[in-house]
Amino acid sequence: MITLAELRDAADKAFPADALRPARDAGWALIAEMGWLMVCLPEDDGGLGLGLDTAAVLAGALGRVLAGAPLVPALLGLDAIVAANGLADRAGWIERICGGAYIPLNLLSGRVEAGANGALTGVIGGVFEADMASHIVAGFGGAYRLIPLDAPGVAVIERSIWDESRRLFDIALTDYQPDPALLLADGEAARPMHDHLAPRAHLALAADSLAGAQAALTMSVEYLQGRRQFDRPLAMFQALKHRCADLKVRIAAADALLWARAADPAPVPTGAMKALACEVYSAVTEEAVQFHGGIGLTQEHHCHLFLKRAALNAQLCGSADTLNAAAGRAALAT
Amino acid sequence: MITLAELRDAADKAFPADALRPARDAGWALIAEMGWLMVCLPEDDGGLGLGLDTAAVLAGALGRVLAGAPLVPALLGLDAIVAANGLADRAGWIERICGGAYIPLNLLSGRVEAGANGALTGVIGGVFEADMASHIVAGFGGAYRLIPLDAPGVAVIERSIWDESRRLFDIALTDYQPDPALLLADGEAARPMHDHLAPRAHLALAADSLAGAQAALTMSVEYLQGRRQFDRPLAMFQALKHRCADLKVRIAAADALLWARAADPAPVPTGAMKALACEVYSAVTEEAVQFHGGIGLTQEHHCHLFLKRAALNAQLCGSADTLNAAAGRAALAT
Amino acid sequence: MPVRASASAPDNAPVITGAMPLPLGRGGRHEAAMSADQNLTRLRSDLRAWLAANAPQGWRAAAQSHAEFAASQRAWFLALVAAGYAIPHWPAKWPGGGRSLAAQKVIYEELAAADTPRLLLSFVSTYHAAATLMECGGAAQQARYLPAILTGETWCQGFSEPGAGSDLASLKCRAVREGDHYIVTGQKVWSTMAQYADKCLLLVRTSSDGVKQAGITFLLMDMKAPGVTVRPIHQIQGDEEFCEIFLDDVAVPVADRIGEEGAGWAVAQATLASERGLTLMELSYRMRGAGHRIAALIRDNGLAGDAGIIRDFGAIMTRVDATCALADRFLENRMAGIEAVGDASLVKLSYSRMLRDFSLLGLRVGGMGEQYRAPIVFGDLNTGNWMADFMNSYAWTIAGGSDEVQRGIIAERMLGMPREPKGWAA
Amino acid sequence: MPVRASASAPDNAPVITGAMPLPLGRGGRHEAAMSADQNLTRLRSDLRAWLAANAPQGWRAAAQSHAEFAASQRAWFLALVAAGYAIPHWPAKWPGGGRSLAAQKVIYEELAAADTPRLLLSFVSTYHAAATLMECGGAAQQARYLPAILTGETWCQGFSEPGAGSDLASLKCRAVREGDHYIVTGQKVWSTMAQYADKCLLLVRTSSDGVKQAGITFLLMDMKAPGVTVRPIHQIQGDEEFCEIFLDDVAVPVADRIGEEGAGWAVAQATLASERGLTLMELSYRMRGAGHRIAALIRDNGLAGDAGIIRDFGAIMTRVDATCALADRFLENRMAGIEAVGDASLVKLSYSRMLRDFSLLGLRVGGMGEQYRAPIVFGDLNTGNWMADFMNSYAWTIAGGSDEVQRGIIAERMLGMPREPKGWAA
Repeated sequence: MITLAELRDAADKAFPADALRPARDAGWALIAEMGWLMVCLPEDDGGLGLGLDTAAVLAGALGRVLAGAPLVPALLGLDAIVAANGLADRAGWIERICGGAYIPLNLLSGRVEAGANGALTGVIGGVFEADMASHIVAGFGGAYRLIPLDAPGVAVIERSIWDESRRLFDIALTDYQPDPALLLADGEAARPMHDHLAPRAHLALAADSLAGAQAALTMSVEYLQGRRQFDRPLAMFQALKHRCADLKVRIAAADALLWARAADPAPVPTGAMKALACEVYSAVTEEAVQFHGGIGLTQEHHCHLFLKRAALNAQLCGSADTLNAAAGRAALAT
Repeated sequence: MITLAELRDAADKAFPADALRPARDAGWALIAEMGWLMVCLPEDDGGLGLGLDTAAVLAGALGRVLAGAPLVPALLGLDAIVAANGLADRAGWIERICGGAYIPLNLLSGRVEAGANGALTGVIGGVFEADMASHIVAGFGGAYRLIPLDAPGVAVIERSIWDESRRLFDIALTDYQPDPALLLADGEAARPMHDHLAPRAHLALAADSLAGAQAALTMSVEYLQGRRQFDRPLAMFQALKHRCADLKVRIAAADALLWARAADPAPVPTGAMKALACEVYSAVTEEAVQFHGGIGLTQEHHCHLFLKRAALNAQLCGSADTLNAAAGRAALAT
Repeated sequence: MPVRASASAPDNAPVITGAMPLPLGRGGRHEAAMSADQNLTRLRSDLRAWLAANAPQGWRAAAQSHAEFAASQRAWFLALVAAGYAIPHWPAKWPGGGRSLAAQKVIYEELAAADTPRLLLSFVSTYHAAATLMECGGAAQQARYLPAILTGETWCQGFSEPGAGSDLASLKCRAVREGDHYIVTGQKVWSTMAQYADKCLLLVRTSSDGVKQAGITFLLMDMKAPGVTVRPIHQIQGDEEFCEIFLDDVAVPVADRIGEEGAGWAVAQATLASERGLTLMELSYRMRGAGHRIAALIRDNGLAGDAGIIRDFGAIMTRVDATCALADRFLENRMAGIEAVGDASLVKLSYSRMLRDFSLLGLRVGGMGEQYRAPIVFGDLNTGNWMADFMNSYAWTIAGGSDEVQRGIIAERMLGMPREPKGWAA
Repeated sequence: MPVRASASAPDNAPVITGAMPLPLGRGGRHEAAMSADQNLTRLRSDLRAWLAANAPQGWRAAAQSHAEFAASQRAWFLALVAAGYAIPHWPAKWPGGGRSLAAQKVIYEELAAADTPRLLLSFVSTYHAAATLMECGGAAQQARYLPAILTGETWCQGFSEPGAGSDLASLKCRAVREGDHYIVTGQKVWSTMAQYADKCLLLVRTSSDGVKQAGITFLLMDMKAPGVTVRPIHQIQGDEEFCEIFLDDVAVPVADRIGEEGAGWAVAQATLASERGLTLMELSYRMRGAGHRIAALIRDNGLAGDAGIIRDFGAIMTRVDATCALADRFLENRMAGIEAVGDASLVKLSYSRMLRDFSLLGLRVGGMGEQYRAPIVFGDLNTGNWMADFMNSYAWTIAGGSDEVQRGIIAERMLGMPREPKGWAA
C-alpha cells in the first residue's frame, strides 16, 4: 500500500508544479497508468480502498497545475458505479474504468423531460472532456444512469467556457430511450446515491480550488519579489505584504477544514466547505491579477487562468449561495 | 437669510470640533438660542424655509462632536407638527417648539395595542432625551399623535444603552386614552406623513453618521501620526495608510450621496443612503479602534464613543437589512 | 452666527441677531447664472432631440468584431463632429467648441443616458493630442494636426513602457538626434487603440544625465513610419484595447518635437491633465444605467424572492449612486475652482472598486450562465457579459494609476500621512 | 510512484510497479499509538463523567460582578487541581501532570464542550509562571513558588509598557541594584487580572547600554510589596480584564531574580513560549459551541425565513469550523514536531478575525436589541451580549501581537517577503 505522503510525492513528480497546463490526453494516460482511479476503490472491487483524503491529494495535484485531465469527474463516475450494487456487469464496468475508460459524472444539473413512452429529451450540463468518454454517469431528475454517448438520440455538444484549462460539454438527449440495464439508482435509492457522491465531489473540487489558490499566491509572491518599482521590489510594500498574509490565512483555514472533512466527511454536510474553498480561490486569484498589474491583464501571463478556473469551480456542484444557505438551515436546525 | 456655508461656520463655532461631548442641556439651549429649529420651518410658519441640506449641516455639526443635544428628534417632531395641517393650535405648537420646548419624534417603532375603549397599552421605543420633553410625537400603528408625557397612563422609562453620548427612553402606555385633538395623522394621512418624515430622518441620521465617521478618521490619522513604534510613526506604515485611504474614499462617496439627496430628496427613497452612511460610520469606527491599539480598548480614549454611536445610528429609523432590501425591491421594479 | 427669524416670529422666539449678507438661502444665484442655466437646458433639449434621431442602434452587437467596432467608432465620432458635440472642450473658434465644463457635463450625461457608444477611439485625439498641441505645440504643428483630428486622424499615446509600470519617468525608449531627425528605438506598451492610430504622442529619452525626468523629450510620431510595429495585447477577456508598440530606428522629424529637447516631462503633464473629470462621471452614469441588466438577470434566474440577493442589489445600486454623486461633486468643485489635492484619486478609486463589485454581483446573480463564454462588446464596460466585464474592470484598478497608487496619494496628500520613504535600506 | 493494485486486479488494469514500504494506508500506526489512543479515550470518558457531576452551573450569571467572578474562578481552578485536570502540561511528578499534548487537547476540548468557565485567572500562573520557574528558576525559587500555585497563589505578567506597544523590548521600567534588592520604578500595562494577583513576572531595565534587549532583567515581584499600585483599565465594554501597574521604589530581593542580570529577554521568550497552542483551539471550539446563540436569535427575531441571513449564518459557521480545523492542525503539527515558522500567527490571525466577524453577525441579527446595554459576563468571549462581545474581540485583534504584527510575520517569515526596512529615511 501507499501512504498519503508518498502519494503526494508521486503526484508532485507526475504533475510538477512548474509545468502548468499539462496536456490533457498525456495527463489522463499518466493517471490511468499510475492507477489513481483505483486508489479509493474498495479492496473488494480490486482497489486500494484508501480514504477520501487520497482523492483530495490527487485532485489538488491536478488543480495546482491547472490540469485538463478529468480525474475528478472520472472518480465520481466510478464512485457512482461502485455504489450501484444492482448494476449488471458492475465488475466489468469497474474493470474498464480502471483500465482507462473515461466515464465521468456530470457536475451540473440537467433539464430533461420524460415523454409518454419514457423517452428522455433535454440537456445534461457540466460534462468535462466528453470527447474522450464512451459513456457518462448522468445524475438528473431523481435518478442516476449510465448513458452511452453513441446511442441514438444522444448528442455531445461542446460549450465554449471562459476557463481555458478544461473543456466542458452538454449532452443533448432527443427522444433518447434509456436502457433499464444501465440504471444506477432511482426512486428511493437516488437520495443515498446523491449523499454518497456529494461529499466526494465537494472534497475534490475544494482540493482543486485550494491547491490552485496556493499556486496563485505563490506565483504572486514570486512576481512581487522580482518586480521593482520606485527603486524597490514590490514585495517590500507593506500594503501588499499584508494583503498576501491575509490571503495566506484564508487559504490555511479553508485548507485545514478540507483535510479535516476529508479525514472524516461523515458528521456534517460538505457543501459549505466547498463554497468556502471556492470563495478563497476566487479571492486569491482576484488579488493575484491585481498584484501582477498590467501583465496580469494579458494572456501572456498564466495568472488569469487561475482566475477563470476559480470562477468555474465556484459554480460546479452547487453555488456558494445555494450551499451556504443549506449549511445555514442545517446549523439553524441543530 | 443665511447661506449653507455661513450656517456651517456658525455651527462649527457653536460646537467646535475639538470639544467632544458638549453638555446636553447647554447644547440644547444654544440650539434654541441660535434659532436652528426655525431654519427649515416654512416661511409661512415663521421660519427661514431653507432646504433639507441645512438640517443636514446642523445634524452633522452635532454628530461630529458626539453631542447629546437632541436636535434631530426635535426637528422631526416639528416637521410632523408642521405637516399636520388640521392640528388645533398648530401655530401655538410651532411657536412653543421654536421657543425651546422639546417635542421629539420617536426613532424606533412602537408595540402598542388599542383596547376596546380605544385606550392604548404598550411601549414606544427610541425617544431620545425624553426627560427634557413635555410631549412626544409618536408614530406607531398607522398614526402619528402628540402624547403629553405627564398624562395618566404615560410613563417615561430610561433604557440603558451602549451609546454613551445620548440617552434613550421608552414611553410606556398603560390604558392611555389618546386625546383626539392631539392626533396629527392617521388612516390615509399617515402614509404621506411617513413619507414626509422618512427622508428627513434618513438625511439627518446620515449627516450625523458621516460627520462622526470623518471625525473618527481624523482622530485616527492624528493618533497614527503621533504614535511611534519600531522607531517610526505608525502613520508611516503603508498598510495603515492604505486602510485610511480606503476609509476616506468610502466616506467621500457616501457623503457626496448625502448632499445630493439633501439637495433633492424627491427622486428616490433615502433609506439605503442612510444605511450606506451608517455602514461607513461603523466601518470607520471599527478600524479606528484597531488603529488606536491598546488605548482604543479603554474608556480613557474617546475613540469607542464613536463606535457606540455608530452602532446605535445603524438601528434608528430602519436597519441596513431592512432599508437595503427596500432599495433592492425598488430598483428591481424599475 | 445665529440666524434671523422672519418678522412674524412670536415674542418668545429665540433671541435673534446678526447679518443677512445674501438675498436668498440656496446659494445666492445671479442673473448670469440663471442665463447659463437656460443655455444648459436648451443644450440638453437640443441634444436629446438630435440623439433621438441620430443615436446609433444595435452598436453592441456590431462591436463584436474589431473591424466593425473601429468603423462604428469612426462613424459616430464624425457624426458628433458634424453636429457640434464632439469637441465641446476645444476653444470657441472650433465648431461646437468653447463650451463650459457645465455644458460638457450635460453633453456626456446625455450621451450616457442615450446609451450611445463611448468615444473610445477618438479620446486620445480630442483630449491628449489636442491639449498637447494647443498648449505646447507650435503654430505649424497646430495647423497640421488639429484640423485633421476632426476629419478622423487618430492619435494614440506612447508613454508607458514595460518595466516602468506606475513609475512612468523611468522610461528607457531612446532617441538619438541625427541631423533633422530623431532616430528612435525602444518599446511602448498599454497604448490604447494604437492598432487604429495614425499618429502617436511619444515620450523618449534623449539623455540619461541628471534626474530621470530631465532627459525626456516629447515627439509626434507617424504610426505608418518605417520601423513602427504595433502588436495588440491579448487581454484576458479577449479584447484588444491596448497595444505594444515596437520602435526600431524610427525616424521622427525634429519639426515634430513638442517643446525643447529634454522638456518632455512637463509637456506630458499637460497631456495627462487634459481630461478634466468628465470620463469618470460619464462612466459612473453608464454603470448606473446598466443596473437594469442585473435586475433582469435577477428576475430571469428566479431570484426576485431571495432576500439576500435583493438586499445586496439594493446596497450595490446605492453605492453606484454614491459613486455618481462623488463624480458629480468632483466636477462641480472643479467648475467652482475649489478642487482639493487628491480629489481626483477619490473619484478614480471609488469608481474602480465599484466597477469591480458591480461586475461581481452580476457574476454571482448570473451563476453558471456567466461561465459560458459569450461574445464580448469591444470598448464597453457594463455589457452584461459579466465574466468579461469583471475581467475588464482590472483595466480601471490597474491602469491610469493603480488603486495602490491612488491610495498612496489619498493617504499622503489628502490625509497628510508621511510619504513612502525614498532611501530605504532593505 | 504508481500504486499497486490488489491481486484481484483484472488483466487490463493499469501497469503497476513500485514499492510498498508501509503496512497500512492510513498512516502506518503502531501498537504504541493504538495504546495512546485508548488512553485518550479513557481520559475523555473519565473527564466527561467528572464534568457531568462537577462542572459549574450558572457561572455566567454569577460572573457579572468582579468579586464573584474572581471567587468562581478560584473555586473552579482548585476543583480542577484536586481532580487532576488543572496542570496536565506540568511534569509527571505533579498531581495530574505529565500528560501528552494530545491528552491536554482532550482536556481542553472537554472543558469547552461542557461550557465550563475558561481558566483565565490561573492562566499566567500555570503557564507563564510555571514555565519560567521550571525552565529558568533556581531550586529555591521552584520550591517556594510552584507548589503555591496549586493552592491558589496567583501570578500576573508585567511585560508591556505604555508607549512600547508591540515593540516589547523598548521597555523603560527601571531597576537599580541596592545591596540585596532591586529598587524598581516605572509603569506596566495590559497586565491581565493583575488586580487579583499575588505575584508578578516582571521585566525591568537594568542597563541602557548596547541593544535594547541586552539590558533587560527578569524579576519575581510580590504584588503586596510597598510601592505597588494596581489600577484596573476600564475597557470599552465595561470589563476590567487588564490593569496598569505603577511601581514606585518597589524593593525586589535579588533572590527573586530569574537568570542573570541582563539576561531577562531570553527568560521572557521562555515565558511567552509556554502556551503551546491549546488556548486558541479551546477558544475556537468555544466559539463553535456558541453558534446556537446566533441560531436562537435568528429564530427569536423572526429571521429564519430570510435567505440572506441564513446564508451568511451558514458561511460564518463554516468559517468557524475552518478556524477550529486550523487550530487542530496547528496542534497536530506541534505534536508531530513539524510546526513551521509563522504557523502560530496563522492561527492567531484566523481566530481574531473570526471572533470579530462572529460577533458582528450576532450584532446584525440582534438588531436594536443589542444596543440596549446588558450586563456583561467577565472573562468570556461569546456570551450572546453581542455588542460587548464585539468590543471584547479587540482584545484579540490588538493584544498578544496585533493583527498587523501577525500579518508582518506571515508575510516575512512564511511567504519570504522582505522585512520592513530598519533604516528608514523619512
